[in-house]
This record gives sequence, structure tokens and C-alpha cells, in this order.
Amino acid sequence: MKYFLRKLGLLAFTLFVSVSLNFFLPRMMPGDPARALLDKMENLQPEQLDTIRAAFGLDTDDPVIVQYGRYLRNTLRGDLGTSFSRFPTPVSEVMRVALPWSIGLMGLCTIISFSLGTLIGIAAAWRRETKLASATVGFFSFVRSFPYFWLGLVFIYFFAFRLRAFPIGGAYSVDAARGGAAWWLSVLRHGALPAATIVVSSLGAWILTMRNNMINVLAEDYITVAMAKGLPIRRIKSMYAAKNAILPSVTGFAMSLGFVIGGGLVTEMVFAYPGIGYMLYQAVNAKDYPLMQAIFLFIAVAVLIANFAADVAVMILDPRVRDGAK
Amino acid sequence: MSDERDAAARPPALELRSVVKRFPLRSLAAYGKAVHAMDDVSFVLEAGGSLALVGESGSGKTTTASVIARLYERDSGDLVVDGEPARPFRNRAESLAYKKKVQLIFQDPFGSLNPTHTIRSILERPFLIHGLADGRADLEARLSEALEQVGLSPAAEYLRRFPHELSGGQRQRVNIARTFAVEPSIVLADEPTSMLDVSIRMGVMNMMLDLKERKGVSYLYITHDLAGARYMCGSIAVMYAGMIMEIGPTEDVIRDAVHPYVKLLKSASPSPESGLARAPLDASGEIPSLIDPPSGCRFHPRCPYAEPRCREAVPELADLGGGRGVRCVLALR
Amino acid sequence: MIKDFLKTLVSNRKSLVGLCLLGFFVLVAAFAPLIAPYEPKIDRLETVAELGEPSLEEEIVSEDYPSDSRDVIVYRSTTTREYEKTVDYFPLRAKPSAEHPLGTNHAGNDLFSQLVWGTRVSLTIGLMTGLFVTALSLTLALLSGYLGGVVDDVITFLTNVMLVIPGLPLMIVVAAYVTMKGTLPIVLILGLTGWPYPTRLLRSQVLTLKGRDFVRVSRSLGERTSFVVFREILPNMISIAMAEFFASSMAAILGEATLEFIGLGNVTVVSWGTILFWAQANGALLSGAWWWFLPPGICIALVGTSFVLINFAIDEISNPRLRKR
Amino acid sequence: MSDTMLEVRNLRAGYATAKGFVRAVDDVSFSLRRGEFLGIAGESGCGKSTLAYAIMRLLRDNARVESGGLLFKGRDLVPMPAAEVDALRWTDMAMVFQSAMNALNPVLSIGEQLTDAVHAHRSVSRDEAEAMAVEMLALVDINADRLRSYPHQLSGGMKQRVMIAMALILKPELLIMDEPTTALDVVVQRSIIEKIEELRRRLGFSVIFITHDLSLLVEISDSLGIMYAGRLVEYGPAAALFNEPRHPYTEGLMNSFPSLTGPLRRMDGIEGRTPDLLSPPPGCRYAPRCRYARPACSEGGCPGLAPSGEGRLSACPYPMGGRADGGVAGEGGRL
Repeated sequence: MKYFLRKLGLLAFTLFVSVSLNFFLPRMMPGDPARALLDKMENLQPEQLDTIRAAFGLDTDDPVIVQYGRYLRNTLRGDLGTSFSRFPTPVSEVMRVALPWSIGLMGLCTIISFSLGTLIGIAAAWRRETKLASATVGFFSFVRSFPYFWLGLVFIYFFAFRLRAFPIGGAYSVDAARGGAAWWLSVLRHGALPAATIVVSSLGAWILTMRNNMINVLAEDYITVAMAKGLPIRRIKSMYAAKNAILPSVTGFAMSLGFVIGGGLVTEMVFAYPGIGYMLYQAVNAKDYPLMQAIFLFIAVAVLIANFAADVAVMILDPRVRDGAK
Repeated sequence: MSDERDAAARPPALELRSVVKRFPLRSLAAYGKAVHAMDDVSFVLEAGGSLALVGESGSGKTTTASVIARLYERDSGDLVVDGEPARPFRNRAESLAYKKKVQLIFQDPFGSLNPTHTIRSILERPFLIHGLADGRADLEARLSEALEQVGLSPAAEYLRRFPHELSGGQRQRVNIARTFAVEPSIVLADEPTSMLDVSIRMGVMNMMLDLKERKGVSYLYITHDLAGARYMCGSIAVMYAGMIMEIGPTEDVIRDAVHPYVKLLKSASPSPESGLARAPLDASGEIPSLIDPPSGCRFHPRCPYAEPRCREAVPELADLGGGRGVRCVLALR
Repeated sequence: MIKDFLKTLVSNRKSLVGLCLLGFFVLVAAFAPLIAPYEPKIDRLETVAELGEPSLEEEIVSEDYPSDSRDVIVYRSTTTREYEKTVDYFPLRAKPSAEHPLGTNHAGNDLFSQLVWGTRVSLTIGLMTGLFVTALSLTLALLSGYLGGVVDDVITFLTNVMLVIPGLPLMIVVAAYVTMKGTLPIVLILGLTGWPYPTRLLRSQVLTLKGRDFVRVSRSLGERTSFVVFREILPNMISIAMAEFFASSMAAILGEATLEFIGLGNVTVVSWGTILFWAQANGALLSGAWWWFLPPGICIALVGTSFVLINFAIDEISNPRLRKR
Repeated sequence: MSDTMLEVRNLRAGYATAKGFVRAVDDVSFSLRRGEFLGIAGESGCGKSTLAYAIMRLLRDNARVESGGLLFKGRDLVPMPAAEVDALRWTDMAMVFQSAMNALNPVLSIGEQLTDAVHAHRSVSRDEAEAMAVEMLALVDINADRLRSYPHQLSGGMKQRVMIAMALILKPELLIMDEPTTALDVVVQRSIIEKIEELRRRLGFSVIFITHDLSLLVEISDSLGIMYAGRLVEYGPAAALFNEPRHPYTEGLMNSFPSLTGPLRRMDGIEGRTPDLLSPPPGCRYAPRCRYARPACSEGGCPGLAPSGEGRLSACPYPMGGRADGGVAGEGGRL
């Protein structure tokens, strides 16, 4: 329980830091990006100008601390401002359209990649003397070094452009009626390449982490004891080796998850997949700061919550953590 | 081995009076709690004498050594070295002067030599820090002497090596050489042989006894092994859960222990002469947590003779005469 | 000890391959002007030939455009002699050929030259960031691990917070605000989002070392804190700090490429990331120009692999369990 | 039915390292009677753990038995197929490991770890297995409610008692204990040893108890084997070995434990260090450290165990009395 509360506290504080970063970043930047932007965009409509002014706190003479208070209150209420590239749509509305795509794509990919990578890592450690194991490890440590977006480009080139097996971008076919079987099929076909990109790029990290953890655990005395006890190999592998080896993996979810999500964003950009990653790309190009910040905030919150879930999972798996002994 | 020099004229080398050391727990949930590592610890180490501090793991004996070496400062109580009460250091000179007098030997021969340095750069530090060598040539001579007096010769051969190129026994000899390099008057030896191979322990122990004779230092010898304590020291103090339970001349305490814990320790210690026919232990259990130590006498939950009053108040260390003291209500009868 | 470490690094087959690979790219970066056939942003070759005496007035004698990619202009100058200047324009979006081994891009720049010059920029940014991150996290780790107390609490807490805030989106947002152009801001952005993980690892190493007996011995002998930290603890952290350096450098090279690819870096600089940016912006994919976007990615992956290989060996040195028996 | 539980015949075993093959157990032979308590003493690196793991057929991938036989109740374990070994292990012979801290799986409850051994070998219901676990825990004085506990919730001594309960749960006839009390405090160590003695009397199994602490073994063993640098150098009844060591190494070891109650005298231990098994010295491996060594000791092969009377075996060809000078302890009679 102590552990749970401590993690909950950290979650709350990290949320607060993310929200505050969002507010202070543009105000801390040297060279005043707001003024630069205003000077550059003379042909904006007055309402759009107001949006920008509001985003940077240029519309008011209130001291920063008052603006900060107002910002916190608004954020808490879900009011994230107005997008000025899609004026006058509120940012939250813009995000609502993009979210399901991202959650579907990245959520699914993360789960697939984590489970698959963990399983392969277990196998690679269990039979680490075999050629196949070292080849797998070698291959994925090489693949891991490719940038996500580049792997996406390669996939588009080979599978979409050359083989024409998959569409080159987008998330669904506009020809099919939304919600119908044909439409769902097109969603799958559109999602296949981006999903493959994310899974292939992130798989290596999970495999290597799990493999190293497993190798460490396999050297423990309790594995020898389990062998001596004559337990079925399946039980030794799962309840004695993997259950211990997966704990650091789940804890390490924090770092890796942020990385996978980041990679997922860029993958969306490459495939023009209408999730929040692609939206972030458009926002960056249009210098739509309110939208950009809202997207960052959302991603941060999502990662934080996923991490918290991982912490809870560790608590369930590891009795030592449950007792606060570790 | 227990021929203590006539020490009446000199002040004791070391005296502890009611020293207390607690380590507050830093976590929020344990706010206000502390590890009671030393509680009301008092003893005297005569100049040129040797006192064994015997206890199991978690008894606070290592903390005692660290407090005397002033790696941590005590919370309360007096620490008197060579008749001078220890006060907070006002400057580096005072701290160095103290450290020159009191030196520690650590338990782990593998961990106490920095693997990235050669024996030379390890061993020359004490001379450099305390300014004990007069020029390069003198330093060389002193380095050789330091190694040779712990039985490592030719010295030049060892100076060149890295710690991982030495055996455990050789490393512990280097440690001892480093300790004696500053010519301390008090040596605190924290289980110096417990991690060595059995067959070479006696060699290290004998060497320490010889060094003591030659240098006239005083030993505080920390160990969990009663027989080893008897071999090394004239007096003995048995610690349990942060407190001294019995103290006195070694032979008296071992032959005729008063405190039930000391009796237990004695009957549990391996002793081939006693054979298998010995009586079984009459107590069980393990050392209590030092975070929530038992009320009253710390040994009462395991003590076969415990009475209700043992639970209520901590017994005083009763003076039995002949230099013996016991912290137990039984001793008062 | 350091010598031993390097010896082990060279004697391990994996790390030897890694070191060779890295060495290759470092050489390419260092000798870019010698290796690359052209300057990275040149789209034409001009040759000037002397034809005759100076004239009284400046005039163009003749203009000839024998082909789309060649202008031949003959002109006279008043002070010097008569010149013939031949300008050979590089073809745009050319396929690989003898003159342009990796073809040219939309602006007629030679892609092979860009790749070679880009090595310099990408590697510099990667290694500089790696150095910056390692120095920063080593400092924080030593401060927090050795001093403990409130300093440790604050640094640990900040590390934990920054650890879970996703790095790339933060980097994107920060980069979008930055108006300065150049290499330094990128190094700063990558560095300031890259320190938490290495700091955490290094700190736990400091804590382990601080508890080792040789540190206690050192203190009981009367060594100064600075000696304990820099001579007793630091030398024992070399292998782990090296590992963190390579890991951070790799993350930086990937991060830099990603930022450049999104267009958040300085698109006028030639690096592996910007080559990919222009490739994407000019539809290299859908015109089948694989020679444009494949090589930079492979280079990134090869450098990354070299770091991974070197780190495998460092891991094996510091973790005996992973050693092949 | 034969009275011999285990017979080790000329066993050679070792492991491959980066620098070469280390023969950690070299030509070791002894036999163990039903119900006997055999103590094997030796310093670190003498091969005593390799011997234990070889008997259990638990040597790791890089280690192997080179030659020799391990006859367990008349059947040789060395060539036995893995499936048959699996059937024997834990049901007929079990092992208690050095560090109970690391020998228990931290994420499974004590109950699960006790019963999964039962389920692996007997087809019993969950309740029956649990009843067996409760019974075993009671034998080692641990309350049944500890079944739901996890290892980190137990003290060191309790963990080691759980390990003993786990080893005995299928009522094996042979129990191998590899330094089972080394990491424990003296009082706990003593109570564990008393517990093993009591259980052995009640259940009648044989014990091979391996430790570096000779002073402990002398009190509890029926027979004693002394190992040095991979070789068994002396073997015989514990009391006889203690009172009258016949091998200089045994004498040296005896001389390494100061006495708790006997007369106080200077003890010398043994000079020098144990040899590197990658390149053992020629002749008797103990010769470089032996105070009685003659030139002939450092030549030729390593002397093997030979009967030295009264059912005792010693690997020193020179009987104690005939040595160059009288031993410090050997003659005088210490007690």
C-alpha cells in the first residue's frame, strides 16, 4: 500500500510538472518565439491573432503567476485553448478526432511488441547457446539502430510502392462506407504497415532486455533448486525464471514506453496516419502552438498513466514490492 | 597472550561512556523511527591492551567501530581517546590527528583495496596524507618496511601489482600494512579474518599479535567467534542488539558466563573438545530488529530465565568486581 | 586499469567489429573533403579557361547553351584577359551514375557527397551530445550518490519525474520553440532530454561503490572528499560511464535524425537527417529513388550497431553472467 | 539389501574455464552407509561443492564428470539417462544449498515451493500436498500459517529451515548439504544442526555435510573426509581423525581453530596458499605447504588414499610417527 501511495504521489507530481512545463516552456525560450511568430504572420485574421496572444499570455497585463493559475484552472477543466491553424475549433475537439486512431495503433502495437519481445527474449535466453538465438539477438540489435521513420519509409517503398500490397498512407479507405465490413478491412490494411514499423523497431529493445534479465535469473540458485526438485521444464521456465526476469522489464516499461510512443508519433507522420502524431506534425509545420502543447500534454498523461499501470502490475507480481521490502 | 603491560600509569587508550548511536530512517512511512545500533555502550580499552567485541550480525559491533573511528559521529555519550575527550573537529588538522591515532582494519580483503590502483599507490596514501615520509627515498624505504613487516617480501614485487593479482590472505596483509603505516595507537580490527580461507587465518592472527607486541598498540578486535576472541584478546565484551551484555577478562567470562545470552553463545560455538554429548541449546530465535527493539532487556524474548520485570526496564550494567560487568537481573542476586 | 579495459575491448570480437565500424565513420567524417567528390551544396561545376588579351571594354563574346546542363560563356574583361567559363549543371534527381555514385537530389546536389559530409554533422552532434549527457549525468550522479541527503532527494526526484515524461514529444515541442539555428541548440535539446536514464544508472553505481570498504578505508585514513570522489570512486565507473556515453550518443544520433526529418532542425545544414527530410519532401519514395533515402538510414543503423557492439563487450566485462562460457 | 547408500569410485570432475579445464574433483572415492553422517571438510576451491553437484547430477553446462562412478543404491548415476535421474532426484536424494536467501524463489510463496516438488513426483491432490508441507514445516518448528508467506518475510534461519523441510518433503534417503549454515549466526547455526540431527534420528536418512568449518564437523559427523586441491587426503571416523590426524593437512587444519575451552596455546595454521588447479604442483599437492615435506614428496604422481589401519585412509605415505620432526599437536595429546 505504501508503495502504491508513493507511486500515486509521483504520478500526481509528474502530471503537475508536465502541465507546468507546458505553460513555462514558451515563456522561458530565448528570442521570444511569440513575437517572432506574430511578426511573421501579418496576414492572420484578428481572431487568430487573439488566439496566439492568449496562448502566450500577451493579451493581458496580469502577472505571470495569475496567468499560471488561470492556465491550471482551464487545463483542469479540459479547456486547452483554441487551435489557430484550424480556427476556431477548440484544441480538445481536434484531438478527439485523432485520438482513437493513435490509441488503436500505438496501444495495440505496444502490447504486441511487449508480449512478443518478452516471449522471444525468454526463448533466446533459455537456448542461448544455439545459433538461432544469437542470430535473433544480433539481428534485432541491428534493427533497433534504425530510426522508426526510416524503417517506415523503407516499408512504404517496398510494400506499398513496389509491391503495391498496402496503401501508402492514411488510416482508412474513403470509398467504403464508414463502419461497414469493407471499411474495417481497409482500416486493417492501412494500419498494417505503420503497425509493422512500430513493432519491428521496438521489438529489439524488449527482446534484449528480457534476454539479459533471464540470463541473470537463470544463474540464480533457485533455478538450480527447481531443476533438482524435478519440476516440469514449463514451470521452471515460467514461474521460476520468467516471473522473476519480467519484473525489471515491467519496471523498465517507463523509459521504453516513452520511446515507443515517440517512435509511434513519427511513424504516423511518415504514413500520414491521422492520429495525434500526424496532427503534431501538422501543428509543428503550422506553428500551431496551442495544439502542439495540448498534444504533448496528452501524450505525457497517457505515458504517465501507462507507467502507473506498470507499477501496479509489478506490485501484483512481486510480493517484496507489495510489502515495501524493495 | 594476555599479558597486558603495566598500564596503571597511563590513561586508558580508549574509553566509551554511555555512547548512543541511532540511524534515523529516511522513508516517510517510518518517520520518527530509527535503527538503534548502539545503546548505552560503555567500555575501557587499556593502553597496550586488547578487547574483543563479540556479537552476531546485527548486534551493532561494526557501528561501534565506525563511531570510534569517527566515520559517523555518536548521538550522545563520551568517547575518550588517550585521556582526551573527542570533540567535533574544528579543522582538517584535528581530524587528521585523530585519524592518525585511531585506525580501522576492514573485514573484506577483496572490497577494501581499490581495484583500479596498484599496491604502491594504495600503500603510499597514508604516508602522503599524514606527511610521514621525508622525500622519495624515505617513502620507498617505508613502503618496503611496511610490506615486509606483514610478511610480504620482496616488497618491490608486491608494490607493482594490482589487488586482483594477490590472494585473499595477501590482500588482508596489505590492508594491515596500510593500517600500521600511520603508526596508530589504537587499531580497530573488524572481523579481519572471517573472509579468509581457514588455513591462513591463524597466520594473519599471529601476525597481528606480533605486530601488537612490537608496536605497543591497543586492539579493539571485533568478531563473532568466541574462540578467536579468546585467542586474540585479554578482555571481552559481548554485544547483543546494540547493547553490551557482559564484559570482563576473557578467561573469566568464557569459563563462567553469567548472562544467559553469553551462555547461549558459548554453548552454540563449535568446540570439538566438548563432543556431541553436549547439552542442547536452551534458547532459540534470532536477534530482534533494531528498529523496534524489545522493551526492557533486549534479550528477554529469547531468555529461558526471563521474568516479568525483564520486560519493563533495561537492566543496568552491574559491576561484579574483578573488572566484570553484566547487564542482567540475575547478576544482582 | 584503463589500459586493461581498453585491452579487453580490443580483444573481444564483438567490440572489435564495433570499434572498426565506428573508426571507419570517424575517418569518413574527418576526411570528408578528401573523400567527397564535390562540396555538399554544389549543383554545378564551373570551369574557366583563358582565351586572349584584355580588351578595352567588358563584353560577352559569345553565349552558347549546348545542352540543358551546360552553359558556355566567353567574355572579355578590361583588366585581364579573355576567359571562357563553362558551367556544367548537375542533373536533377539523377539515378546513380559514374559521376554521381548515389545520384543527385531535387536541387542537383550530389547525394554521395552529401552523405559523406553529413557523416561529419551527424557524428559530431551524436558524440558531442553523448559527451554532454555523460558529463552531466556523471556530475549529477556523483553529487546525489556521494553527498546523499537533500541533494540526493532533489536530484532523484527530478530524475524520476523526467524519466517518465516522454522524451521525443518534449523534444519536438522544445525544438519548435527554439528560434536559434545551428548545432548547439540541437545538442542542448537532445542533452537536456537525455540525462535522466544515465543519471539513474550511474547514481546506483555510485551508491554501490560508496558502500564498498575501500571508500570507507579511504575516509578513515583521512582522505579529502575530492580525493575519495575523483580517485577512489570515479576510476571504478569508467566502464559504466563509457557504456552510457555510447548509449547516449546513439540516442542522440537517432533523435537528431528524427528532429531533422520532421523539419525541426536546421534544414539548410547537410546531415543524414536533412537528407531524409528533403527526400521525403520531394517524394523520393514514390519516384522510386531508393538511392536517396536508403543510404542515410543504413549509415545511422551502422553507427548505432557499432555502439551496440561496443556496449555488448562493456556489458560482458562488467557483468560476468552474460559472458559466454 | 546392501547397507551401502552411496559409493563414489575414482570420481574425476571439473569445469572448463577460459584458461583451461579445471579438474576440481580428482580421483575421489568413498562410501556412505545407510543412516551415516559424513562430513566433508575443505577450503574454498578444494572441489567439495563440485563433488556435491556431481552426486546430484546438477553440474552446470560447462562442468562435467570425466570418469569414475557414482553408485547410488547400486545404480551408477554417471551414465544414467536424464529422465531416470529426474525420477531419483528429490525422491531418493535431495540437497540443501548454501544460501537459503538465493535458493528460494522470491516471487512464489513458501507453500507453492514446498508443494510443487510434491506434485512433480507424486500424483496427489492439492490438499494432500499441502498437508505434507504443513507436516514438514512442523518438523522444522515452523508454523503452518507460514505457507502463505514469501521468502523475504522470513529470517535467514527460518529460510534455511524451510529449505530443509523442502529437501525432506519426499522422505529421501540421502541428504546432501552444501555449506548449509555458513551464512548464519552461531546460535542459529547450532539450532539448525541440532534440528538435522534430530530429524536424521527420526527419519533415518544419510547425510553428506560439506563445509569449510572443520571444528563444527568434528562434533556432528560419524565419518570425516578431508579434501585438499581436488583430492580426498584423509578419511575415517570423526573422533579418530580429530584425536590423531594422519595427514599433515588434516593436522594443519586442526591447528587452525583456536580452542574455546582447552588450554590456550599458539596455533600456526598453514603457511602458503592453495595451489592453482589449472597447474597443480607435481607430486603431493600439499607438499609445498607441508612442514614435513621431503624431496620425494614433490616428485612423481600424487599419492592416493591408502589404508592406514583402524578402518582409516590417508593419502600421506609417511606415517605420523616417522616424520622428520614431531607434530605440534600430533603427539602431545591436546586435551
